Amino acid sequence: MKQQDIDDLKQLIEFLKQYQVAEFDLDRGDLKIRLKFAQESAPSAGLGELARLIQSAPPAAHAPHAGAPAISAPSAAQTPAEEEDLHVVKSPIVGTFYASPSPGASAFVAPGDVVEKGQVICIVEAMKLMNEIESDAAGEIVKCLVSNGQPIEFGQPLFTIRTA
Amino acid sequence: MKQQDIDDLKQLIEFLKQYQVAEFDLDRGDLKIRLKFAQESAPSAGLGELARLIQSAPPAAHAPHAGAPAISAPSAAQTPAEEEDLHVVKSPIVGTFYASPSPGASAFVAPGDVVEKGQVICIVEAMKLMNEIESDAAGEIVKCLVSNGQPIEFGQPLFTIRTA
Amino acid sequence: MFKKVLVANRGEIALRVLNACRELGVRTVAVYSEADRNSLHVRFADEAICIGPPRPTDSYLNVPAVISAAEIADVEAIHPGYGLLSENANFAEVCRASNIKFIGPPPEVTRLMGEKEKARQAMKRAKVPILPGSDGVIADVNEAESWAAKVGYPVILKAKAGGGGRGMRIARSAEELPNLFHAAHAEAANAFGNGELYMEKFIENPRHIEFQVLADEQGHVATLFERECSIQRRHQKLIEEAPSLQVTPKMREEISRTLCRCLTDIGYQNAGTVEFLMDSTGQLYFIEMNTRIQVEHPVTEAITGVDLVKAQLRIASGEELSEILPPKLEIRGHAIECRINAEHPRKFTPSAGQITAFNVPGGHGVRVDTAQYAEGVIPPYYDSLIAKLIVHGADRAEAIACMRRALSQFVIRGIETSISLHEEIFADEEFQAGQFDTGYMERFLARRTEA
Amino acid sequence: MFKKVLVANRGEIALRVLNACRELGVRTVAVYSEADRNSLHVRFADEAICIGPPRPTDSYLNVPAVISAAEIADVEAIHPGYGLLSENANFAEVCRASNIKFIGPPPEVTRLMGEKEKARQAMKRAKVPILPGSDGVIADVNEAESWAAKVGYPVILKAKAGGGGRGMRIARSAEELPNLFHAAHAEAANAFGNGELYMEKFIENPRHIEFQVLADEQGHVATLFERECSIQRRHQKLIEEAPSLQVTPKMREEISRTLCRCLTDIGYQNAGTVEFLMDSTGQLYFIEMNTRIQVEHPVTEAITGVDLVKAQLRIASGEELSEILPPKLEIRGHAIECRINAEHPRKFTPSAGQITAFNVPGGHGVRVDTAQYAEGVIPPYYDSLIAKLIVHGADRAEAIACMRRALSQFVIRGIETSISLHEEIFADEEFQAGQFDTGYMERFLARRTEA
Repeated sequence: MKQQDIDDLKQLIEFLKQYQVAEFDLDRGDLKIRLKFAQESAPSAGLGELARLIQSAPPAAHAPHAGAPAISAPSAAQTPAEEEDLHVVKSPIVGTFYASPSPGASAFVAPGDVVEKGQVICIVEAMKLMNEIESDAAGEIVKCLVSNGQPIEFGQPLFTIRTA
Repeated sequence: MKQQDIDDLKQLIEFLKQYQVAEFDLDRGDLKIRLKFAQESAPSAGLGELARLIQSAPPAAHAPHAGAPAISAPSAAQTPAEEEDLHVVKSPIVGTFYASPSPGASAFVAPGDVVEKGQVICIVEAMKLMNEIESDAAGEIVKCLVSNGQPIEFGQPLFTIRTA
Repeated sequence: MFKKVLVANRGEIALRVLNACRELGVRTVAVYSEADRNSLHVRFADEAICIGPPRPTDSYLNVPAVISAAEIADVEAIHPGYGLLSENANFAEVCRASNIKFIGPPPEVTRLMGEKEKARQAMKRAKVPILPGSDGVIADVNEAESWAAKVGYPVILKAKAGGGGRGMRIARSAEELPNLFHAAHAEAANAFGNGELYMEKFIENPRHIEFQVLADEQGHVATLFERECSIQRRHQKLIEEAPSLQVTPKMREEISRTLCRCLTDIGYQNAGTVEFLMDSTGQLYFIEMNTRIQVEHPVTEAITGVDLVKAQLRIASGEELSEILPPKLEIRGHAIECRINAEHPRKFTPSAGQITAFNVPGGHGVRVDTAQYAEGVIPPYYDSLIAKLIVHGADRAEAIACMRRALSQFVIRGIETSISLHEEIFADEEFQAGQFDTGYMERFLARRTEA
Repeated sequence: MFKKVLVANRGEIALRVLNACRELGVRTVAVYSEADRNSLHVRFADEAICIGPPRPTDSYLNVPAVISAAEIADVEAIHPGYGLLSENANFAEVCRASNIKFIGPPPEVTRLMGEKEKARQAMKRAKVPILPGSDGVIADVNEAESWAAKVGYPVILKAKAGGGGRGMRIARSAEELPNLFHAAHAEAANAFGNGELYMEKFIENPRHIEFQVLADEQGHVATLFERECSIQRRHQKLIEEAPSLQVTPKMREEISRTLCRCLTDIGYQNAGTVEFLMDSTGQLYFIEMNTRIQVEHPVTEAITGVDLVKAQLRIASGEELSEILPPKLEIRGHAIECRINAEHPRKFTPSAGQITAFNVPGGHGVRVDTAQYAEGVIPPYYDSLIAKLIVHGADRAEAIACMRRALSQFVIRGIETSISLHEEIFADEEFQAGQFDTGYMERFLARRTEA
């Protein structure tokens, strides 16, 4: 990309911004542009604030009591590491997360490990049952997002995987 | 992208903006454009509907009982004939409108009459007192907006006057 | 009292239970499906745990998910609300096995009351008047004829395995009984793979009367008088009131005494409702018992001043009724509840979507139970009840006047609601005069269609 | 009953009165200033008439405008609410001259009670305990000294023409009296052009106790027990409750009997409130009578079940108390009211503006009186009260628990409100224990500043 192109592009974007364009696609065969501005949170009017208050204050955030399990209320938007376009393995059930098959044993997987789709990557205990959780994608484990023995919700992100 | 293209694009966007276009798609084979403007405050979504309901249903509108005086709830926006840029004389008090100084007498003014600022143009009776209402502008009476004996509110439009 | 309770429900009843916990100083844990993430029961709980996707079977009815949530949040007890898991004896058993107190009767009692014929027999033994009928299944037409002669026409044949009107026939005379018996048998066999029938006396347009009971875990039972819920459409209650104009003080006292004796014998615990039909002569017949808090409990709260959900929590934590109830229970005034549903007021089709304006009526005599708010969303997965509007007046006339005023100020936009239907009913002279039975709504809707 | 009534007020009390009319089948006429065009009292009235620009003197206090509106709408009666024209005897006289029933006492009684010294003497004659003090104006220092000796120190000197603390001095001993007398005299003369002073016994941090009365136009008077309103900031009540923990059944009965006799003699009519101070020994002293409905009337409604505004309308239309009140008035439970003001919870500066989110608490025991709604606007012209949150429990502890729950669910965004201040007060142990007097708020705020 030439400097000129970049400058032109900058100019275009500034212009789009100025005119409050939210999304812009251009396809001219040799040139494709797709652009979406970030939503400016809480627009001027402040309408619907209750709904947003609720969204922005997930229950756990206003109930951080000592002794209570630190249950987070994850939402799609909060899913970590999406900017890297990583795959996120989410918990299919509510329960307690265990990284290894038994106390003292080594973890099923660790960052850097390459896993197959269907490979057991952790255990979620629910009602005294040890449920083996399988990876729903193949790739490299980037990060484990929860810690051993932590209570987890339905849909809570457990691992990020670089699929490639 | 040539400067000319950018300028054309800008012109297009300005035009779309001016005409309050929200979304725009163009597909001409070699050129595809897709564009979506950011929602401006108080969007269509129907927020704040209660407030609008109230505004759009002035009390008199939902209480048209027989025998009740047809009291309208005028608002600035509803003031009649503003499109002609006429001056509106509004009632400075609550009471009963009389077009003439006494029953049977002729009206103070009629459409077509030219009035001076300060000239008595009607009477509003309040608490048995006959209050002479003076025109607050000079010009030609275009229309009398209320009828003889009609109860009127504070601020209710009485006459339109073509000034100039 | 418990330190921490999980509320295994959603919507207005979840918030109702949370409020009671809150006022008793109990920490609360809400569970929610992905569709309810922004619900007030989630917002107003101390902790909240997502237990599954929107479909009830995957979340609110998912026993392992609810129990797991209770375990990881380390609660002492679970309040099931109404509907969902509230009358699921298996769930109560799993709670017991998991060392979690289920706030309701023991599973054995729930199971007994869930089996209609057993419940009838238990009530019959205690001299609670039950609907006359066959003792269980009828072998053949001859037996049907002799039962019908004993019970008296009209009678209704019902499928033992049945529900939803299939395998059901009303016989008004001995002549038509044999054909109807065969038809019902065939239909039941076809629908349920089981053609067995039983018979009950059929009551034309009965009134629906129910008694609220509370029982502690030390063997004491009290009734908190009756409610009348005759304004129903397709067996869905729309309007409930307390007391019933039809129940005399003498009847009230007699039924109450009998119920207390019976429920003590059964070993009933916590809150429950005993449902009766009333025929046109004012005779009451037991039909079934609901072993949970009811949707319409607030009308009883209004006339007695007793917080029934707090009472449930206190009973479950071991308190005795004598500590919970005032020394002398009395009826004060008259209370009526309207169920505000998210449905079309004429077509009765459910109306999910986003609320765009929400103004709740207030003032003297008005109570609103709702988990909705301006810009809340009604998901399509659950029942259509979105608010309960309850009024309390010195007498029924005052309560009706108050309800009409409150309905006119209840503004909900963005979705269809039953508010205007309620306004029409409350403007109806028959309703105002208390001249109704469970056939009222059918007649009312027919009249409205004509008009 | 009247066919049509005009409500000469705005905000929550206008809506409160409209509701009562509505429930009695009375047509309603609202009046409003240009600032209140979108108010709920306008929306929910049968008719509404704009009577002037925003400033109260030009609209709600503009007698000719209100009377004209009543005449063109052809109403039979005017309900003045509280504040504004409610205790304006001239307005009541103009109503009478215009053949419009003023819903309140006759102007003569309002005028009598408006003149403090006359009211004191009327009460004194009827053996209502009044605050000891000089019989009217004090001539000089010598007379002041002899009054003070009689009344007992501490005493308070007040300007006859005064108000707002000017010309006011508290003397705690005979030594300091002469200097304070001269200072107060000079200050009053300077401020009001009239240096005349009178003296009252000064009570350190009294409790504020008031009795609700109803009187019909046939000469019957009833009291509906007391309210305690000691939680005040700068003489503005913040929290009111009923009954008072400090009033024994015996005191209640004695004061009630005395008040009934006194008000019968005076010829009192309609609703009224007799205000007392209570010293630390539990002795009550009459201070003044308010000849209108009070802001805090709902707590009395909660514990008695009597709708006081309906009672006002029924009395004014000629009904007797025996038709209006239940045969036996009883106190049931405990009720508390919080005034939710549009003001900063720490700085107490008024906060006008647009509401952006509004969630009203509901459920068992909760009543909200408000004319606000999501996206409503608080204009800067009027008082800051935007909602009253009233709870009713079996006892004071239950009421407090319910209030704390309800406050936590009362969401108002876009403006500042006193909700968080109330939450802090209800969390305070002294408040919870009922250990307070009119000095409570000052101490509470000082403690808070330290913390």
